[in-house]
Amino acid sequence: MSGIFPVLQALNLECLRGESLLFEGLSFGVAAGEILQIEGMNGSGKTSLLRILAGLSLPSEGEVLWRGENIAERRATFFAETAYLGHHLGLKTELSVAENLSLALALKGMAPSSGSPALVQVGLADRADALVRTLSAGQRQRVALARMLASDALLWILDEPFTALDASGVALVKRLLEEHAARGGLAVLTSHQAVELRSGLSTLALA
Amino acid sequence: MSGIFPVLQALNLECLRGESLLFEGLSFGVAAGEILQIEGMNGSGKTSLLRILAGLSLPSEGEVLWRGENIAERRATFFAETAYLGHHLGLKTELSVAENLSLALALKGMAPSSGSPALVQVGLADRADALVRTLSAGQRQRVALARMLASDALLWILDEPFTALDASGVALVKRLLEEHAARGGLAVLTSHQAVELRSGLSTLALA
Amino acid sequence: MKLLLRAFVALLQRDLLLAFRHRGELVNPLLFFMIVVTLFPLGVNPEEALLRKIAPGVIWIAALLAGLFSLESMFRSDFDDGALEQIVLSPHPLPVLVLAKVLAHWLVSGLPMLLMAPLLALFLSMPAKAVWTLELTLLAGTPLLSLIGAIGVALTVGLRRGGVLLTLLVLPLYIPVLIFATNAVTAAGAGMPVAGQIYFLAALLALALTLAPLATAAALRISLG
Amino acid sequence: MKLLLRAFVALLQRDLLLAFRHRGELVNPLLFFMIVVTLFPLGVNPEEALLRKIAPGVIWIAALLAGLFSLESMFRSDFDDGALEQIVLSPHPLPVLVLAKVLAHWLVSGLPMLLMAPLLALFLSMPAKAVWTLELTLLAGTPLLSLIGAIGVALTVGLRRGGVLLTLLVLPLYIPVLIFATNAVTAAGAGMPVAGQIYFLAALLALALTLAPLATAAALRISLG
Amino acid sequence: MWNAIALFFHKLASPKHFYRISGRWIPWLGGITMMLLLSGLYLGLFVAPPDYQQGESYRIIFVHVPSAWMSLFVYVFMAVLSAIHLIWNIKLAEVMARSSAALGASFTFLALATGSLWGKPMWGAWWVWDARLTSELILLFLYLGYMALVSAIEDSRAAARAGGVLILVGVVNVPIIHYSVEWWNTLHQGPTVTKFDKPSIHISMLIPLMLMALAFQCYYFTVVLMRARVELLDRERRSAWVQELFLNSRVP
Ligand code: HEM
Ligand SMILES: Nc1ncnc2c1ncn2[C@@H]1O[C@H](COP(=O)(O)OP(=O)(O)OP(=O)(O)O)[C@@H](O)[C@H]1O
Ligand SMILES: Nc1ncnc2c1ncn2[C@@H]1O[C@H](COP(=O)(O)OP(=O)(O)OP(=O)(O)O)[C@@H](O)[C@H]1O
Ligand SMILES: [Mg+2]
Ligand SMILES: [Mg+2]
Repeated sequence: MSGIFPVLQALNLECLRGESLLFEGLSFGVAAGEILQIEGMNGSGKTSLLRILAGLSLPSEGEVLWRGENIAERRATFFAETAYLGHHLGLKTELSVAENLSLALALKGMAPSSGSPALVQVGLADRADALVRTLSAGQRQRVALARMLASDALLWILDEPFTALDASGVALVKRLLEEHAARGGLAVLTSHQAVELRSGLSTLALA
Repeated sequence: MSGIFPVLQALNLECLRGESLLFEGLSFGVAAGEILQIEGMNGSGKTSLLRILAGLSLPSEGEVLWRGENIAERRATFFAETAYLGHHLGLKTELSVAENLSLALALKGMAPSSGSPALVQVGLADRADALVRTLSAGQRQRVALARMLASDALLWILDEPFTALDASGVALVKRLLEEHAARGGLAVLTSHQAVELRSGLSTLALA
Repeated sequence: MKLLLRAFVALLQRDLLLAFRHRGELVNPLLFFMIVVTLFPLGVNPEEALLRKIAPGVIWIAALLAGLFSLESMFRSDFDDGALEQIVLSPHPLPVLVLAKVLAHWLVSGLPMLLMAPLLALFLSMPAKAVWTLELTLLAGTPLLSLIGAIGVALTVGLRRGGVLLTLLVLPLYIPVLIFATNAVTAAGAGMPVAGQIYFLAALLALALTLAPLATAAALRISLG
Repeated sequence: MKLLLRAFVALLQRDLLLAFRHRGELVNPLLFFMIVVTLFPLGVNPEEALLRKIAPGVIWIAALLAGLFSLESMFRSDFDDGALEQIVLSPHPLPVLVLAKVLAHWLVSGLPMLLMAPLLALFLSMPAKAVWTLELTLLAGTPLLSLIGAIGVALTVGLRRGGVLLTLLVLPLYIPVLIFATNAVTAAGAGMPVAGQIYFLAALLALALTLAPLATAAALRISLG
Repeated sequence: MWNAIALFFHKLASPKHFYRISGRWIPWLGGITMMLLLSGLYLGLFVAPPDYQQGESYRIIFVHVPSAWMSLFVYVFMAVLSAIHLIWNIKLAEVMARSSAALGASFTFLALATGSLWGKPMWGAWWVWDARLTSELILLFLYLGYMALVSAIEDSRAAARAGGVLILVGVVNVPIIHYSVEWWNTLHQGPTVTKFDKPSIHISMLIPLMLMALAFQCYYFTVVLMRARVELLDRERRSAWVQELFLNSRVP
């Protein structure tokens, strides 16, 4: 994997929400091994940008390229390599942690067994059979992180991944990001907390 | 108001969630001018405790006293003096910011006009007529804070009030807490971020 | 007292406003009512004599189902977004606040059906003298549906997908209303006196007006707890 | 291909599991169906001759409404908790995944009604030879309801309180199914041939099986966007 | 005297005592049930003469009527228990109410099933839309609704209180349902047994009927106590007395 050429590219993005123009002419690239933090005040358009990058919504102008190809045209390849963790975690509260993970893996086209190492990593190995409904806010966030880890994605898109996490959880996410970058992975994230990583972090400020 | 005798008292609280006992024999008091931060890892029972203190759920044992009387028996007086800000903000997304505030005030039995100074304080004065649906996560959190301010409550119960707020928002909440304590108000809050206040902060750790 | 009245009005206003904002919501229980009624001539043989015979039942069952369909909106979205917590934490007596929400539900679902029913009755060739009775039964009956329904929603709102369970809880309680109302309309069509049934419905309404808000308030506290 | 099959099965399994976990959910569309059918003898005059006449229409309208009532659960909760985003972000073709969810909906709502219908037909004193035709029309018709309904839910799921709007969108599409099915059952009761209507329903089903998942998938992407 | 009764109930309401006392009652209740059932069946099936109109088929009355009576009794009893639970917060009342639901539903179902079996020879149809039948069917739905609601709520305290509210709302409705339906259409047998002045039923049929009714009543109390004991053990599994109970008993 080349660390120089951007794998993910945003070209001239514009986002209109209702009456207001959140951003326009926004272009940037994320290369392998790079972690991009989107910064900005409340309401500056970070969530809107991440949803566009993830292929969930379309920009009013511009396009997003993955390995040089428009993601709206190559959905299957792009989605197979991407993990999105948004404000809504997407866990079924009536299923157990393990069931949630194995479904997510099947949807990503992977073997069903690879969930448990990820659970160990986020510190929930002993809750694998608990229903998600019975977990606290921070524990759910950890399950969503485990899903992202297990999906083996190259690109992580994380909207405020530190939400609801205690100190050990915050440290965990930082370590995971560092390891991901070291393996040549990409990540785009937002956070209002300072993200201090040893390497690979770049930032982009929205007006 | 006496700053020595606790206005809010928890006596011998026990909380059972499903199979697990989150805490038992928990007793503490909060006096006027005191800010109590509940600390604990993810899943230690902070949210459960706050809901009990707010009178939303019943403890499996024990009782909560407000000015020496059980809150379950004196709901009207207790609710009139309390503001709760939980994980779900309780804003109607299809109503404007101002409409949300004026409803909240009417429910608390107050004059409908006192909402706008609070909006100025949280920095949303210019969005008063925007539908809450069109606000970002942090802006919504600010609206909920404004509601709490406008309700003129003596006791604030805040579950992770810093969620989704940018740096200026976090500073704002800290300042509001300091002013509230200085006026003789009480607050119980949870937060995974360090809350550094100039005075009046005490902490309680859940196992 | 004045403060309580203000809270009542504010909540009522809010629910009506929400119904207007979702333009769909305002018109749809009504449209649903109309669609169900029109399903019958399609699903059953459209002979006039037969239609006339089943008309009271069909109109009332449609009203009942339309009310039921829109019941969940009374508390569900408030539960999901935490607004219900804020209402329960109000110092005002919860049964009164509940009554405001029930009234809003009736104004949005029951009242429009009341206004629309004569037209549909005509459509099913119901005799004119029965139409008046139909209106009277709807006037007493639809608020009853909202009041009883509120208890059911309050009990099931904490359960995800409580919708179908709600039906199970509420429909058996709706049956007396249905029986009395359709009986009165049929009797009126045959030229028989109907005062007895109407008084009975009115008495039920009075009973429900006093008891249902209490039960609903209790159920809401349980659902949140 | 094998991976796609695995995703299909996993999603199907998940939805059935969710239906089982909410013990209520599994049994309730069925109970709803039963309750609606029992409303008719209550609301309409319970004479046997009359009941027999309206039975096919009543049973089919009840099936239609029961299906409709449970439709929203197909995507609504997945939308609310973000699970739908994760499904849409799967590299597998979305229409196939949609089909798994529709199948689950049918297994939970349509199939039990199919099994229950003969009993209810007996209740309404439907002639025995019509019951077979009723079963055939339900076999072809209820999957149609699920498939068509899925498009409607997908379109309205982004709108809060889309429930009643959904009805409005979906019912008109249900009407042809209703007309053909009840026509066939009535004809069978009168001893007339019904092959034509059944073939038509089967053809509609084949059409819906190929087109509805595509439309639903497109609608889901729009709702999320 | 009143104090003694109050004390007795107070003691009984404590789970530990209830568990102990009911454990002693159950064998006796069970024995009485068996005796009543056997004698009732014998008198009803072999001694009572065939009916001059209905022949042998009337004998279904010995199951039908007791189960129909029980279906009503259990619902009202559940309502009383729920009221006790909600007003005085006595947990045991709620445990009993919850244990009764399935039994009440079974009695209702039995009344419906035997009634429709009987209806076929009598009215020529398994089911007619008659007042009694309809209100019994609605009663079944009320039971099922209660059971569905209680099992859908995870937290057992919340489930208990919600179920209590529902049962009380339902019981307000039961007479209303009864009269509305009655008044709307009647075909079913009028009061035959419950006309006190002059029962229009022969004494040789009345006695087995009464025996069967008592047997059903005792059966209900036997089973509900058994179910309540199990439920109670489950609820109280963390309490000292249950722990002690299982430590002291010799587990094979
Ligand atoms: C599915 C059909 C039926 C149902 C649901 C049903 C239901 C009931 C109910 C609920 C009662 C108790 C009424 C009360 O005590 O208030 C009852 C009593 C009785 N039923 Fe039925 N019944 C059915 C069919 C029949 C038939 C076919 C007969 C015979 C002709 C019959 C004969 C009786 C008699 C003699 C009583 C005792 C009446 C009294 O003295 O209280 N039932 N039934
Ligand atoms: N549906 C909508 N209609 C109109 N405006 C919208 C809509 N959704 C969002 N907005 C506006 O877009 C802006 C950006 O929203 P977005 O959620 O992307 O912000 P954000 O940067 O993620 O903020 P936060 O830090 O608070 O999460 C906000 O000012 C909001 O008012
Ligand atoms: N309905 C439930 N059934 C069973 N267990 C539950 C239920 N709700 C919560 N729990 C358990 O209770 C514990 C405490 O939950 P709570 O939400 O109070 O934690 P918290 O301290 O707020 O955690 P966080 O910091 O992650 O928000 C968790 O371990 C959770 O597993
Ligand atoms: Mg955001
Ligand atoms: Mg929490």
